[in-house]
Amino acid sequence: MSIFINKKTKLIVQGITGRDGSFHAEQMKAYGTNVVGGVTPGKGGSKVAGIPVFNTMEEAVAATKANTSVIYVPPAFAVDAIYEAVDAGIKLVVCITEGVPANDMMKVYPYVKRNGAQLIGPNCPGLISVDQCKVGIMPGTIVKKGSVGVVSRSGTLTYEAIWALTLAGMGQSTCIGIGGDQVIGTNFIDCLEAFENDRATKSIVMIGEIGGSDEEVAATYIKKHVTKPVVSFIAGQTAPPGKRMGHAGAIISGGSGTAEDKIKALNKVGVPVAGSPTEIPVLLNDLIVKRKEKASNTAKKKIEKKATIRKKK
Amino acid sequence: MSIFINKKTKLIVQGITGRDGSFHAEQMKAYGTNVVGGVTPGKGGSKVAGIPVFNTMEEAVAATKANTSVIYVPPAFAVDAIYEAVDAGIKLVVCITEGVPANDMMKVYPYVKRNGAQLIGPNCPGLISVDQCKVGIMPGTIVKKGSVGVVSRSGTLTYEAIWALTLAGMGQSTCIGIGGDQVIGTNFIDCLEAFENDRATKSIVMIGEIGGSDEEVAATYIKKHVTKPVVSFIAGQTAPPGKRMGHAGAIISGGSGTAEDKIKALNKVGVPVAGSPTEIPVLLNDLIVKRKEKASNTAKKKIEKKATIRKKK
Amino acid sequence: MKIHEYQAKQLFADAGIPVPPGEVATTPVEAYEIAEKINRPVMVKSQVHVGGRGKAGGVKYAENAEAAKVLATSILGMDIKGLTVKKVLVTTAEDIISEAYVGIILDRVTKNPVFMVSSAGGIDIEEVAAKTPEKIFKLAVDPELGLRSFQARNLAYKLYRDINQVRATADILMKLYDVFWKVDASLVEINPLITNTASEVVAIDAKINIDDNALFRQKNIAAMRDLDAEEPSEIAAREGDLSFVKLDGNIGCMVNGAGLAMATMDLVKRYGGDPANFLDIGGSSNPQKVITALKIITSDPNVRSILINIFGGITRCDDVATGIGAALDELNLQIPIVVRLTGTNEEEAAKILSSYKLPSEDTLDKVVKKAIDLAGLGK
Amino acid sequence: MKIHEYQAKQLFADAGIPVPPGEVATTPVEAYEIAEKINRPVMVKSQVHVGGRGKAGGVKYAENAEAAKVLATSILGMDIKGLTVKKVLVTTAEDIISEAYVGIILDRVTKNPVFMVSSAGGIDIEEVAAKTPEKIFKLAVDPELGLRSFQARNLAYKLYRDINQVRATADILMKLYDVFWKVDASLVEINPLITNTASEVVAIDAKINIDDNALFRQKNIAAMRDLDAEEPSEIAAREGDLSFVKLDGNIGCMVNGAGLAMATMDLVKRYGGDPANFLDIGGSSNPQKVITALKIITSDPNVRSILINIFGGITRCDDVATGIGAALDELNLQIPIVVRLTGTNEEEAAKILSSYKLPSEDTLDKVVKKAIDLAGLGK
Repeated sequence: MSIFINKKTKLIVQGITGRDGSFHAEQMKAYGTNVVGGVTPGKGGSKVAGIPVFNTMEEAVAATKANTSVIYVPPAFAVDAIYEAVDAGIKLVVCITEGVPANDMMKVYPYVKRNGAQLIGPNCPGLISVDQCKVGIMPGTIVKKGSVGVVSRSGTLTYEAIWALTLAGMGQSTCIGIGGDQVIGTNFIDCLEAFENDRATKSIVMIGEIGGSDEEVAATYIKKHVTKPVVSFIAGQTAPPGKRMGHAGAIISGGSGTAEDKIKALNKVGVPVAGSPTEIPVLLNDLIVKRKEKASNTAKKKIEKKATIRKKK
Repeated sequence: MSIFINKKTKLIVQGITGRDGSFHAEQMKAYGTNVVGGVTPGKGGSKVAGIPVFNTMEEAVAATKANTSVIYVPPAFAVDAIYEAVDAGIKLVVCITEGVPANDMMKVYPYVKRNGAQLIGPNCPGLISVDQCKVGIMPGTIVKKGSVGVVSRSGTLTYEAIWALTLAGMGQSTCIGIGGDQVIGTNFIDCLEAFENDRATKSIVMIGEIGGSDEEVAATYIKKHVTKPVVSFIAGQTAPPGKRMGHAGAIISGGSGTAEDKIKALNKVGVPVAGSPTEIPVLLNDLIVKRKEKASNTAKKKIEKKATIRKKK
Repeated sequence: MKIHEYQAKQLFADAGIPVPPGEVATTPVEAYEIAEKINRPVMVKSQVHVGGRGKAGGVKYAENAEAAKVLATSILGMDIKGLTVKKVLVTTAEDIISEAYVGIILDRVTKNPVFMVSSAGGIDIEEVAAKTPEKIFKLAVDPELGLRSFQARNLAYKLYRDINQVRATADILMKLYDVFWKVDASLVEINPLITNTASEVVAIDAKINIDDNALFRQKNIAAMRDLDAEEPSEIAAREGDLSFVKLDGNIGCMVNGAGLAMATMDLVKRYGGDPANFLDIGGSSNPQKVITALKIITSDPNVRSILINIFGGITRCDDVATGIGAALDELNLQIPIVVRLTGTNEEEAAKILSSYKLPSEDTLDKVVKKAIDLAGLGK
Repeated sequence: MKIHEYQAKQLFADAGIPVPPGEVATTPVEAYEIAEKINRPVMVKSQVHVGGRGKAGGVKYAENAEAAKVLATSILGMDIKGLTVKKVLVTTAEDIISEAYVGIILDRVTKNPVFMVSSAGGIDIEEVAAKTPEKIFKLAVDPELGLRSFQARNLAYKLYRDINQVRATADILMKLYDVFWKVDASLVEINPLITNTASEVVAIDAKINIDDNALFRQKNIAAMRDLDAEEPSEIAAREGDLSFVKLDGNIGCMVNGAGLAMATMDLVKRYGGDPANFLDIGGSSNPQKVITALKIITSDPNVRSILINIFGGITRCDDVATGIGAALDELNLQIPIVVRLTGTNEEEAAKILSSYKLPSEDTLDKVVKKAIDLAGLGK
């Protein structure tokens, strides 16, 4: 079990003949992903790492029955690639491309939704369902099969967190990077919901950063809908207001979007926030142990209660 | 009973302070329509024929709980008026305005649909549910309460047909003009379906003209879904190809949209087509009588069959 | 409204769609000069609002300027399907490798702009549709979303496999779609879109029909109207805000409403007459319009009787009657008139017209028959 | 990217939004000349990328050209929140009757452009939002549909009742929305939008922020960048395709990935240091970028140690190591460096760097602590 991608994923790589596209197509294939095709207009009929290349998504999907695509095309063409994928019937589109104009994303988002598709990214590292399928650019070497679901707005910071978990012996179900842009297709809530419903996921790590209010919204959601233990980390406590910290979305503007606000909101709903990525597995383990104790205490109390009732009888 | 409008209709007149708007607001009110308000930006707070005027549809609908609007604004502003009505929550919008660009209509149509509203027109005379409600510009004097549903792409030709029915003693349930433009909100099929489902309507008159394929499509629909007697009239048998006969939609182009084709299609599905408007009541009466005879014959045969069976017993 | 090929090509060129260089000429000397300037073999193409110009001999190849002049001499003044050629487009002759068709029509059924592309270009698309429909690819564009680059590319791949030609064609399709909206077209068409020996993709013909309803905001396009190419009576009618189409018959018709006007014409034919025109005076009852309408009708020497059929609703019969009276006073008409004025204020109308002693009838069928009688065509 | 008021006003004027006439001056004499040309009382407005210019004394009223010159002398060179004023806008002073706020922001939650309008203009909108939120009206625009005229009119009615002012404002809102899309803005703002004694509606201030991601297709806007208003180190970083923000601390940071870079800075602070910068070298492992990055970091005299933290994924540690080596060879750095190169090709990286004998650590926490030690800040 896992979320969004698994052994049934049939992947098309959009922009497969480019520098990044060809490299990662091969990497994904090596990881075990079922990469059924690639698309680059004008390169139809050729092959990349043994993967057939098509001119259009229409042709590619017709020939391969793919259900997922990953986009490595330059920012000026990435949005059109999303439209093309959705139009061709793809239900999960993962856009790795960095530097996509936010206004274009505003326009394409309702189109994706209207057509019952899901978009992850843009400007994201993609996702891995451990030992099943990898879509994107995350290094397959740092993950380890297990039950922690990891969701993050960041790339390498996510690797750091995953690596810390792996070193601590805490394997992962699915690790997903949702991207650092202002307008993204899949947000924390979508992932939290999926992890909550995924039987293979027993606990969740959520890695946020400054900018926007996604972490605050996620905190409210966790309080209402998430029963599994959640631990968080928020990057950007030292970031000055009004300055974009690399990611288009990582900016404190008008006094909102600060790390302090986010940490406060998360703590309030019982989500511990780590001070360093290495603390994540520690906090998560503590939380799991605490929950278990609580559960077993509740169970004990129930038994005792029953015993008491019996005695009374 | 009736279709689309009735005693529960609460109407707002968009463009109520204009020449046509004010005249017809009064006419509609005189007919008995519940005209609850009018809209003209800048004229909010005034009255026309005792009807309160608002600056915006938002205000008008909030104040009056209207469910229907009729548009008399000039062509350059008519489409915006449709957007405004639908945005304000109006569920039936009747656009009388003539000369609305077709490309604007293409854009607004999906908006109307998406918001669960219905548009009649543009470039249409509106509709009358006899003795209940009149929306638009049809003369209230020529209709007579009865059971014939009338639907037409034309204006005065419709009056001619209604008048012929009235003179022949055949009253009407609802008379509706759907408009003569290329892109219209409500087509024959929508009206045929509504008439078929309307208990007050016992028979239907459908008045078409050259251009497009709405009559052919309607014929197919009638064959499948309409049980009530239908009689038709098609204008434009003498129209030359390539020339727009007044209505933007009344044009034979590329050999399609001819009256001959339409008449053939209708005759094929058992819809008699009158040679003159005055023939309409005659043909309709014949058809009704024929249907009755057939029905009574069928009934007789059933009785005879039963009798035979009894005898055999 | 139709515009000429050379005008459509100008709009294409403005939008960045590649068209061969060329100019329009109204005299053989001008044609010579343009061909000389181009300094390559040219096509001399008649500019008339009708299809099938090539078959009718209105499009010819000229090796040089002298030949262009000779051809222009024969084509200018030529009659093509009833229209006189008054202008020719003199344009570079392309070496054609392949011919495709691309067009966008306003589709009434889907209520979308629909692309049609076919690798069977150069011939009438309706012929292709009839004989080899599998050669036409269609794409309905969501008018709210617009045409996306990938859609244009997908369409282009239906025509070509070479990526450069695909890119060039996709670019042309995007621009064609922009033109469709920019000029409020109901049809834009390139037939044929060719590839030449240099592997370029070029629009060597161009057709654009404009939605008349949008002309109020398309001043530049409205100014392209070629009055030379139209019936003077239709021009006069448009100026008088009347909806008018000239026909070949002899019963002049004046009606309120387009549908009723057509129905009236149909009845004229049915009862043995032949309508001289379609004329809808519209919903207003301005007496001046009635005068203008009668002037236009009587300017046609074929007209032998005039049928006035008014079903008063918004139109007030008394207003129309006033207009008729004024026209009779002013025009000294020799042609017999029969009127039917029914509906709003019909009594007042009858009173106004009583002094003129015009024949009048009270039903549509009767008034039509009477008009035929008056024209001396009665059985 | 931020642009100045005078640049935003030019974009507004190009779109047809009424702004008072004015020009930008870099010297008091220029200010004098502009004011003289305007020949009416003027405002002299400092052009710096920061809010609250008025409160800081950077916006002044001048009765005449002479006064404008005097004011320009005092404002030019003034320091506003750490920024030096190098330009002033000299513009007609309007007689203000009322002040409103109108703006469009890219809303991350609804993923729509959202209009905000308020009749409480002239002050910071965040202040209005905090104190009197009921005075702000919001409208999320469907980005596929665009802003419809009626929506603009409805918004305008939230500000004015006079139909002429409503129409003028609706027109401004439509144009503002066009500007938002045309320049790929993430924010456009008029604060205040005023009415003057002639009952006209005029934009007397203008603010536009542009989406950096769209600058590749906004050449005209990109050219508006005021290099004078930026840190030289940030300019150099941008030219080197690095994501860099200068800070006030003393530990130079070089990291791959924005999130990890922030997390590294946070840890520096947590363990008692103070980051001198945010620097993300991105996903590529071009050694040249590493050299540029180290040059930029070491150009800051406050930097006392350099922390290099690389988590190799796409980024290959050996490439980064090569870059570090080249930089050490080339730059003759006196500042201590500590590296952590983990992930892809970390062994090869270690080999490359072995001859340089750089301190190195294998975890994030350790490398941060070491950097603080090296800076002499360790406990």
